[in-house]
Amino acid sequence: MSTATLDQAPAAEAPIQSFTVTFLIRRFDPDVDTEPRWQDFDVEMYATDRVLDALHKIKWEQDGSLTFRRSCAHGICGSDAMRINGRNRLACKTLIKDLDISKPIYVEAIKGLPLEKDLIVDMEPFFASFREVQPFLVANSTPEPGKERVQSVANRAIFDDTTKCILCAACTSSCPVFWTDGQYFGPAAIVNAHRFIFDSRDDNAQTRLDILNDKEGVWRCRTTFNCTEACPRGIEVTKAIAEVKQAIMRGKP
Amino acid sequence: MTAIEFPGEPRRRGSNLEKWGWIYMRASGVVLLVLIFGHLFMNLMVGDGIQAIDFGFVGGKWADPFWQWWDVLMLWLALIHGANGMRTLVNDYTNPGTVQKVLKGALFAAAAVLIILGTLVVFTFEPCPAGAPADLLPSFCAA
Amino acid sequence: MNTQTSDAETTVIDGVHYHQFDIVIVGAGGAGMRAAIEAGPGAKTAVISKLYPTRSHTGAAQGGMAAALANVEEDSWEWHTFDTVKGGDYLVDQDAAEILAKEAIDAVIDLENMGLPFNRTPEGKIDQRRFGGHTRDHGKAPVRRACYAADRTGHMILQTLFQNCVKLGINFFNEYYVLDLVMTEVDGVEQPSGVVAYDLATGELHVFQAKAVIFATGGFGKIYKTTSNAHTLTGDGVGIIWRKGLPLEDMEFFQFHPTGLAGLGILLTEGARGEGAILRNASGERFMERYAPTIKDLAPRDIVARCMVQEVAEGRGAGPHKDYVLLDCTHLGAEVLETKLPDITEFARTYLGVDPVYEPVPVMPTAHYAMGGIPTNVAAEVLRDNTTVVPGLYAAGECACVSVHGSNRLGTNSLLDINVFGKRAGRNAVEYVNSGVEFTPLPEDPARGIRELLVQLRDSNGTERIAAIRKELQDEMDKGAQVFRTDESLAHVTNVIAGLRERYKNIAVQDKGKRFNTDLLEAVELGFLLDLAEVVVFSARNRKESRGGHMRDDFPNRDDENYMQHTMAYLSGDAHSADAADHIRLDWKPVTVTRYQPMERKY
Amino acid sequence: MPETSAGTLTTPEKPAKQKPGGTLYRGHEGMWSWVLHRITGVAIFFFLLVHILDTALVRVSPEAYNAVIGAYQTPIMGLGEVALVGAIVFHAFNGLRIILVDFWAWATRHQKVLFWVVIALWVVTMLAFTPRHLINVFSH
Ligand SMILES: Cc1cc2nc3c(=O)[nH]c(=O)nc-3n(C[C@H](O)[C@H](O)[C@H](O)COP(=O)(O)OP(=O)(O)OC[C@H]3O[C@@H](n4cnc5c(N)ncnc54)[C@H](O)[C@@H]3O)c2cc1C
Ligand code: HEM
Ligand code: SF4
Ligand code: F3S
Ligand code: FES
Repeated sequence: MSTATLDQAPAAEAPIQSFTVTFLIRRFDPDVDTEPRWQDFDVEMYATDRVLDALHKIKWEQDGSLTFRRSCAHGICGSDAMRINGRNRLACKTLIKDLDISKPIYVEAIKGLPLEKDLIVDMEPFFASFREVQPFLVANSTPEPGKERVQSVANRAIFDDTTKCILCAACTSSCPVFWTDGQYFGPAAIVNAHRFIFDSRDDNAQTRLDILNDKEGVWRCRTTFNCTEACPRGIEVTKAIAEVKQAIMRGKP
Repeated sequence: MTAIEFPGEPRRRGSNLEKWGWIYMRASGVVLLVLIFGHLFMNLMVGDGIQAIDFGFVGGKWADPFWQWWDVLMLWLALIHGANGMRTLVNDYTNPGTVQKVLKGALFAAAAVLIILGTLVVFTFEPCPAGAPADLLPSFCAA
Repeated sequence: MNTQTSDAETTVIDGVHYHQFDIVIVGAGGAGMRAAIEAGPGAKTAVISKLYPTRSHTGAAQGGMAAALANVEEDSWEWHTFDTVKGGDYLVDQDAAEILAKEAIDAVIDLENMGLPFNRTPEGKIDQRRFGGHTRDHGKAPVRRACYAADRTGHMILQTLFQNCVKLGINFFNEYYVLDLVMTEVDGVEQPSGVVAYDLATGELHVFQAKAVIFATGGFGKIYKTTSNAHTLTGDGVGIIWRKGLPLEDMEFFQFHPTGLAGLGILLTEGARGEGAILRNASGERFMERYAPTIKDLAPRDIVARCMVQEVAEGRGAGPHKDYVLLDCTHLGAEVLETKLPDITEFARTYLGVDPVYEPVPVMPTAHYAMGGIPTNVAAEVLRDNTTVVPGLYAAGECACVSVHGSNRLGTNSLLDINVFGKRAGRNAVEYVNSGVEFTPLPEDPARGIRELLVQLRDSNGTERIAAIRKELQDEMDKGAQVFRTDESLAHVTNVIAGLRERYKNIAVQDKGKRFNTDLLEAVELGFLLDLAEVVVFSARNRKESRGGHMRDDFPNRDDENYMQHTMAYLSGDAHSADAADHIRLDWKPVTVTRYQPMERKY
Repeated sequence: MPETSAGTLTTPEKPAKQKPGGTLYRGHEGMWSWVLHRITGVAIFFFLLVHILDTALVRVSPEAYNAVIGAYQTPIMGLGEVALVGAIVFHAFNGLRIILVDFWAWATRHQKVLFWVVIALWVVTMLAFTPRHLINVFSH
């Protein structure tokens, strides 16, 4: 079916019907509250709206003090990871039609990072772990001036999956091991180490493997797969972690 | 500044045996699977199962070095495996400090004492202790 | 603590934090970080960004970055220059376009050497794909010039630049909103002495004293409703420059990207058409054959967008309301879609429930890119008029207007622009601060204006909702100043904006807190949006011709005699007066022509 | 995970009670298998401690040992033994699943399937063990 005709047009055919959806949002204002509290909002929504639209509607029409991060609104910038109905997701990639709206929709901040306000957490510990794995190319060879380093299609494919990371922290803050004490490097840092460990142009894999052979490194992963399931970019996080573990055992990528 | 505090503190670093612990859990796990299933099968499934277990049954088994080694191996592997697993839990749920040290110490002590005790029991076991009623002893003691 | 910095010498006076850096870069998108990589090693540099660097909208760019590497077929930077000039409908400054095309090659190689994982050819070289308006030998046929990494090129660029900033230990001040540029007069010349920033986490003000300031704050697509731009692209940087009385160039030229998801505006890269996807109307006709027989669906964006709107206007639109056309990728096959266009395939599935492997995707033009902005020369120095530079002030990226894009940017030329001119801005700033210049003294209490503005906004208890004003602005801009404009529609929008600016004075900010007060910042951002929309519409009304992204129904032809020049808009008089004519003054700036004389633009 | 479910599509009721500490994370097979693995591991460990001590009584005297073992043969303990074996069998099979997941990319991708395989094997094993064991326990 390569030629499109009028009646093949999909999307817009659905009857446009709106629903009242109840959102329960875990609020926290450090200036006033000692403990987070739940607050409910009723919002008129369409099936194709996203949870981010709902948050915007609340902020823009009901309560301007509701605070959350967001930017791109289509799952590419990693600003709005939050716990929606008990699972980490991006608010801008979660459609109302995929949720059960006969019940209230629970929205709360991601877990395991310091809560700052409403849905905002302090991301600094997360980025600190990221920085610690040396997430940048270190190459000893110098390419011909004005020329790219050569890399075969197959070598490029090895680390393709982990280049997709948008550092949203959905994975790390879904990890039960990370929740326990926040010491674990966390899946996102390992994913970004993986991205370079398996890049054929890089010469610093050993250092990164040593870093991740830490007490708080890959060995703390208990393969609970929450990270893989939470990743909005569909990265096979647990698989990447397994590959790093094996590289450490082999002593090379 | 943050009202809900970060559970952690600056990351501790240094050389460690985590890799070996991890490998050990898997290697011992596979062996334990065989040993424990064999153990359970022999003790609970064959014959009258648990009802058949008594001093005589144990004595009968340990008369055979095969079962002696079987059980000793199981003892070592399982205790170390279990204690190491428990250490993981202690690491997860307690913060570095006295409590954590005490718990780990207790785990180590318990495992060490029981390993020594168990090994001694298996190898110094006397299947036909003098003066015991013959009906409690393995059948071969009658001789 | 939201910063990654080693800045210890901070003093606090009256609750305002003072920092000192040689170079302050405002914005951590592609342009800002490319500049930082250049500046960091040579001078004490700080990057201030209202978002975490990796949240910047450069990460949303999909299709590719142009450079005549000739890795897969014959190509040359001259052809690239020509395409850029012609694509921009001859409003391009040709000296700048030449630099862009020449330095493109190094820009791509730099990125590869920094670690960017480009797609590869079977020989292991950087692979290249076709893109709209890029042709071989001056328009003979489409050429494969766009270097790409699947449909995540911008993501990879943003990540790679961020990674290298981490490597270099660049000082970042994240979630700091720059709200003002501080200018001081030295020997009769106004020059930057620093910037004032608002720390979102604490609500405190920070003054960064600097010898050189680089603006890299991105675009302002949020003046429109249907846009591929992020919620945060509110044009703060351009707005700050405007309020300082410095000119803005070519603001009437806004690019509408042909293939936004219908109704949503989320972008489907032109790379899809580069890989062979086809636009069809309701009857399945490949209508671009009629409008651009040589390169069809790969005509430049202004042309394709216009044709799409025309198809719909003439009743050939698809869907129940006949209000969109279809992007047909079904013949590309699942393999190509999954490997070369995975993200957009997912966007269509997630947001429209349409699987591009089996069904054509509903698309309509979406506000995409600001060709205009802060005028700079090829050294990325900001201009205060047609020729005079502001010493120590630089701009690069989408917020700047060099102008390499003229009246219509070619796809893949912006990722190139941010790298080439980001690098130039950084390098030139280092040279400048190391040439013996001293810190320009800060005025007494440089944060005063901003403090007052914030207090006034925070305490405002008016009756107008921020969101309502913004929505009306965006709706009206979509109606009156989009792909097609007329004097009538623009006059109407002008009036609407005047009314909205009046209402803006009576807004309510509900969040009265200090920490993470995004409500307050949305109010500030709306102020910038209103200012910029006004300049866009005002400039558009004044250009009585059709050229590139600016299509006037009432003046359908290009008029080189009168309008082969850049618009320069100045804030003059009371910025708060209702009538735009009272406070906007327009002037012209000649276009630099080197090799290519204007010709009719046919594809 | 809303505890209090609400009424109809259009008028959801407000839940009366809300979780102050945040909702329970709704992980999938991977997370729950880990929870179970952990709980069973701890349970087995503590049993093992006791079990070694009681077995050590063979060094004290046959009477002492038989007295303790007698306790294991009561119906109540018999049920406890079913639970213990259930825990061991789950831990063992899931342990194998974890090892496969660690070392074999196919298993990493199909860990959910493998979890249900573990459950199936567990059911089969328990079906083979439980009746026979309970007959032994109760027939004496
Ligand atoms: C969906 C999409 C797809 C695109 N695809 C392509 C493509 O394939 N090829 C191509 O060449 N171009 C493409 N473009 C265009 C190109 O991506 C952008 O023009 C370019 O990335 C802009 O980069 P920038 O660095 O100027 O701005 P941005 O990346 O937008 O960065 C702006 C930065 O400024 C900061 N900032 C803004 N205001 C303030 C303030 N007040 N205080 C402090 N910091 C501030 C922000 O935090 C951010 O870090 C695309 C654009 C879009 C929207
Ligand atoms: C029967 C064969 C067994 C197998 C195949 C097995 C396998 C495993 C494996 C692979 C792990 C590591 C899990 C991980 O890293 O995520 C583990 C953990 C553990 N095992 Fe076993 N095991 C077995 C028997 C036992 C026994 C007998 C005990 C008790 C003494 C025990 C106690 C534990 C504990 C406490 C843990 C730690 C759990 C955790 O960290 O969550 N296991 N087991
Ligand atoms: S791995 Fe996935 S979930 Fe984790 S930070 Fe990256 S994109 Fe987010
Ligand atoms: S959630 Fe955590 S335990 Fe491992 S598999 Fe993922 S890192
Ligand atoms: S807003 Fe960018 S990922 Fe959701």
